Amino acid sequence: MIKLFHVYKQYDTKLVLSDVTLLVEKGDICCIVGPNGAGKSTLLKLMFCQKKPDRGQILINNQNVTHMSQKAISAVRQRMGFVFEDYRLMLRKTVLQNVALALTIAGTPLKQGRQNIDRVLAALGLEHKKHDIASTLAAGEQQRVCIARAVVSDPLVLLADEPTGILDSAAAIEVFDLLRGMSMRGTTVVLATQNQDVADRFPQHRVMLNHGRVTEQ
Amino acid sequence: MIKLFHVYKQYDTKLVLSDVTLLVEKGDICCIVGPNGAGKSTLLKLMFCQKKPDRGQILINNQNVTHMSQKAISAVRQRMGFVFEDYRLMLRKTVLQNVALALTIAGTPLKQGRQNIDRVLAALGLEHKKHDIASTLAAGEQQRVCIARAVVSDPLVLLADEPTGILDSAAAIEVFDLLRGMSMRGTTVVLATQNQDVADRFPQHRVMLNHGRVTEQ
Amino acid sequence: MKLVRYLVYCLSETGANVFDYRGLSVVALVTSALSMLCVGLFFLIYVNIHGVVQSLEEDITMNLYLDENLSADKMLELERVILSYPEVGNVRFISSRDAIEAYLKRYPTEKDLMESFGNQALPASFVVGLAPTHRTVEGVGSVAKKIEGVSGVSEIQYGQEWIQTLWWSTQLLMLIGLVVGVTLTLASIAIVANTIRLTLFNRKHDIGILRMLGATEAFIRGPFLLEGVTLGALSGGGALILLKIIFESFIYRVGDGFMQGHSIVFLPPPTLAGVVVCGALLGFVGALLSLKQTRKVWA
Amino acid sequence: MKLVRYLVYCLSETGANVFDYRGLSVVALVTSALSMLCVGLFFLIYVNIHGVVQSLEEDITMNLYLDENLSADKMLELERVILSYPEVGNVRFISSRDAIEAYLKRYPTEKDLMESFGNQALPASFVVGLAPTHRTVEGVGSVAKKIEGVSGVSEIQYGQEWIQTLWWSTQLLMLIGLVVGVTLTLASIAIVANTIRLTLFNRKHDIGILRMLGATEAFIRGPFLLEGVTLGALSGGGALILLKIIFESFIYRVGDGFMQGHSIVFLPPPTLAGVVVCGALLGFVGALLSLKQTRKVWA
Ligand SMILES: Nc1ncnc2c1ncn2[C@@H]1O[C@H](COP(=O)(O)OP(=O)(O)OP(=O)(O)O)[C@@H](O)[C@H]1O
Ligand SMILES: Nc1ncnc2c1ncn2[C@@H]1O[C@H](COP(=O)(O)OP(=O)(O)OP(=O)(O)O)[C@@H](O)[C@H]1O
Ligand SMILES: [Mg+2]
Ligand SMILES: [Mg+2]
Repeated sequence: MIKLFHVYKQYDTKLVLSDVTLLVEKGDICCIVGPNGAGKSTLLKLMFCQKKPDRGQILINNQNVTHMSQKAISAVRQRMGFVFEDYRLMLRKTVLQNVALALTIAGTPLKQGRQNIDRVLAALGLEHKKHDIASTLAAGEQQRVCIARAVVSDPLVLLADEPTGILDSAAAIEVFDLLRGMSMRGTTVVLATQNQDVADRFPQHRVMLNHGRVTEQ
Repeated sequence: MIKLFHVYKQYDTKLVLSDVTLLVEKGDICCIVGPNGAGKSTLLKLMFCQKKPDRGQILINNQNVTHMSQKAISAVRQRMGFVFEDYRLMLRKTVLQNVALALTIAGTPLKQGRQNIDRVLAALGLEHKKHDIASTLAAGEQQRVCIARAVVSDPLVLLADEPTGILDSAAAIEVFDLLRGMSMRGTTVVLATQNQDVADRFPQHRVMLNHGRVTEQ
Repeated sequence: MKLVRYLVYCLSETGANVFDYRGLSVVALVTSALSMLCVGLFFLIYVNIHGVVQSLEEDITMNLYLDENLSADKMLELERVILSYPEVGNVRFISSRDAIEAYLKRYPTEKDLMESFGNQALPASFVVGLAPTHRTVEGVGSVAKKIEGVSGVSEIQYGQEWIQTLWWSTQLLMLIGLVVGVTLTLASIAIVANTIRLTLFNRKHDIGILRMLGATEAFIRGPFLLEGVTLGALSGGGALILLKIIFESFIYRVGDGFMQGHSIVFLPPPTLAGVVVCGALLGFVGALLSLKQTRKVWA
Repeated sequence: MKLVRYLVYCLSETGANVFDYRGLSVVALVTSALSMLCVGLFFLIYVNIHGVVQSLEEDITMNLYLDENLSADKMLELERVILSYPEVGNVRFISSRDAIEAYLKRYPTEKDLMESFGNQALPASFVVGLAPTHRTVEGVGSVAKKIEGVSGVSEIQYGQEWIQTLWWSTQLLMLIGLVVGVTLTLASIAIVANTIRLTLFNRKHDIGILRMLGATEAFIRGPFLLEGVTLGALSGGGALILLKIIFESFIYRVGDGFMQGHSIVFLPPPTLAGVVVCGALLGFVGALLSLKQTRKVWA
């Protein structure tokens, strides 16, 4: 469950987010829509404790993450999944190693972990790429591995920033199905996109962001 | 003008491109469409002399680039523009520095260079970001800077791999207009995308790629 | 269970780091092994010279030449006084006649000369052996100072000159050893730190991902610390092997002449283990130093 | 015009590299300046001792003691023979009587002894001065060998011992200097190379972009070479400043005793410039070494 209260974020003189208040219930899928530069990624980074808000409070699963030690942030992140534009794959490692790393860090038991990996890779059509080195994958395949890594540890919260921008329609549908399945199992999902078609697929909870302001909820 | 004759590319046992023959006339816009992993990026990398084909010949502006020295490749690249998934911006530099670098390397005279920069940044809606550090830009803005850098030196050939995947519709239209303008001025454009909507905008010359084979031309 | 998995992760990461930058790793290994070799060489020389010095120190005795015409009573009393010092182990009396006899045994041709001087040609003396705890260069000096004031003693001889030389030589050796040791130890640390920093810079992107996945600082640093420890320990081991080779083929033959019958020894086994452990420790410190910046740069 | 733009690019890139990794750059500067300082110190000592040796060499003369009872004719002929050697500059005759007078002037108490030996107490001799080109330790040795065989000469004296000592000392000094110099020069190169390699690793991504934009190898390498040259030259300059400080505050005072009135000099100006140029060259080589891998890794 994610709550934002009157959150502001500013760089130098530029106000990137202004007075954002948002509530995403557990198991909800929240779709943040807005053009380039609207502040979607910044918003997701605040939820991920990667940046600190200048004003306002952020609660993740009833924990106030606004002022947290690095160590506590690590613990929070272990229960979250992310698909961001930067922080992509470790290119020297195989798909399996990349995905398994999330489980190692989250401390998921090995047996359950193996099952999860197989299930997730199958759902994203990556079984046959399991032992390929990440750098040899096509861009869309890499993106799917990122998604696999984010969901494999059954996180409480999933943050996905433009997860389907470079995926073909078949792959995008697989991803959407995966996200819906996760939300059904209780994961809180926040999705950011500039694409109206994508947003239209998640009509339950849609947030329009423009110039750092929530214009419609 | 770009010509490919019976080009094959293989990694280990995996055939990524097989028997691709293609002709793109000067000033033409060729749109390569195919799902993830079809081999679009590989095809563009071959044209950019970043990879060598296993069989077949590639001609760029009547130069056979199949077996070229590193130095000759550099010279060819100075007359080409590229928008690739990797090789993005120098994140420590400003937008202006990133774009101007292409001109410095291509050896474009300073005066003409400055005009080009202003024109291109304006066309892509980036004037006000001119002196921002690249790492502080939103993802879509970074992508547009990549496009600006690719077109600023008025290249003979422009290779764009999924240039609008993360751009909002307004920005995408700006980019398409820019590409059309360039082709009108004689630049040969090759565009790769998985998105049918994008492909539909360039119906003149469309190449369907699937599992490394050209299925429709 | 979790720990085992983490250890496996550390090992595989370290392996990958060392393998990916094997050229760099080999250069680091060789250079820091060479610096450690220099330290080891110095240590070896020190250990051996120290052994000789110790055995020489055990032979240190002091000759107290007595005033001429000292009465037997006085001599006995003097002997008692000297024996009462805790630094003194034993005292042997050599009468004037004994001294002359010993002298003539050595230089038989000077019989006439000796006879012309009569019985008092050489003074009587005490040969003072030191207590085991005071058989050092400093010990003999302090005892000599105490006895100097005692009446009846005309002169004290204990080879001041060579003892002083010995003393200064060992001091100098220790000083040089210390300076060389500290310098090259720092060099080793710097070499390892630099190597780790290079792999670290190359893993910048990966470290960012780790942090986003919720890895703690300790988790992230583990493989790099392990790499430092491994490099350090291997350097230490390499240095020892080189040292042994040099010892067998070179020092062992050359040194025997200098050592006055005292046999040359290699470093004792605990020291060998100590060198490897120290190497590991140096590597650890080097890695820590280079890791100081991770938090700052990729927070 | 294009070149100017490229130079501006190189300068700004180098500035950015040095600034972004200023900690690293400072460490590299200090350590390689210190190594160069050691080399410079050695060079300074060498230059000064060489000066003393040269002035001592200029005083080298050779005494040829003649056979007793050599006739005046023979002596004249001998003088002519000796003067004909190209190595010989001048010859002065000292008769037996002159020699005795000189001796008595120095040791007046030995007059009786001298007189008991008569006029032939000391042999007549030639004092041979060497030609300017042969006033060296080697020169005097070779002349001595030539004259040895000439009949009428009974003995040659030219202070073999101290000349040999001098010779070996300078040779030893040169050898040590060479070893120290080569080692520390290599160390400086390694330090600079490592620093550049670090910035290089950090610019991996940027280098990839440059190559895609059609930049040639030379274009890409320029800033890194400039960085190497700058670091090297600054290290050289720093070493010189340190050297001057040490010279003024330390050597200049201490050394005077040893130098037998010969005044101590600092390195001559051309050498100073040479050190900076050499530093730049070392940096260049270091940069080249670290750049060797660019092509391989990021083709
Ligand atoms: N570190 C920063 N310093 C200064 N400005 C920043 C920084 N990060 C982001 N910005 C600015 O904040 C604005 C919003 O950025 P953000 O990345 O959140 O946009 P976005 O909605 O994700 O856009 P996109 O769809 O292109 O990814 C942009 O204009 C960007 O220039
Ligand atoms: N260096 C490589 N080694 C092995 N396989 C590779 C390598 N590069 C690409 N491939 C394989 O070639 C296939 C095509 O890759 P390519 O990047 O050309 O696809 P694409 O059409 O660009 O896909 P996308 O739309 O996802 O970018 C992929 O299956 C990929 O795994
Ligand atoms: Mg974004
Ligand atoms: Mg692609």
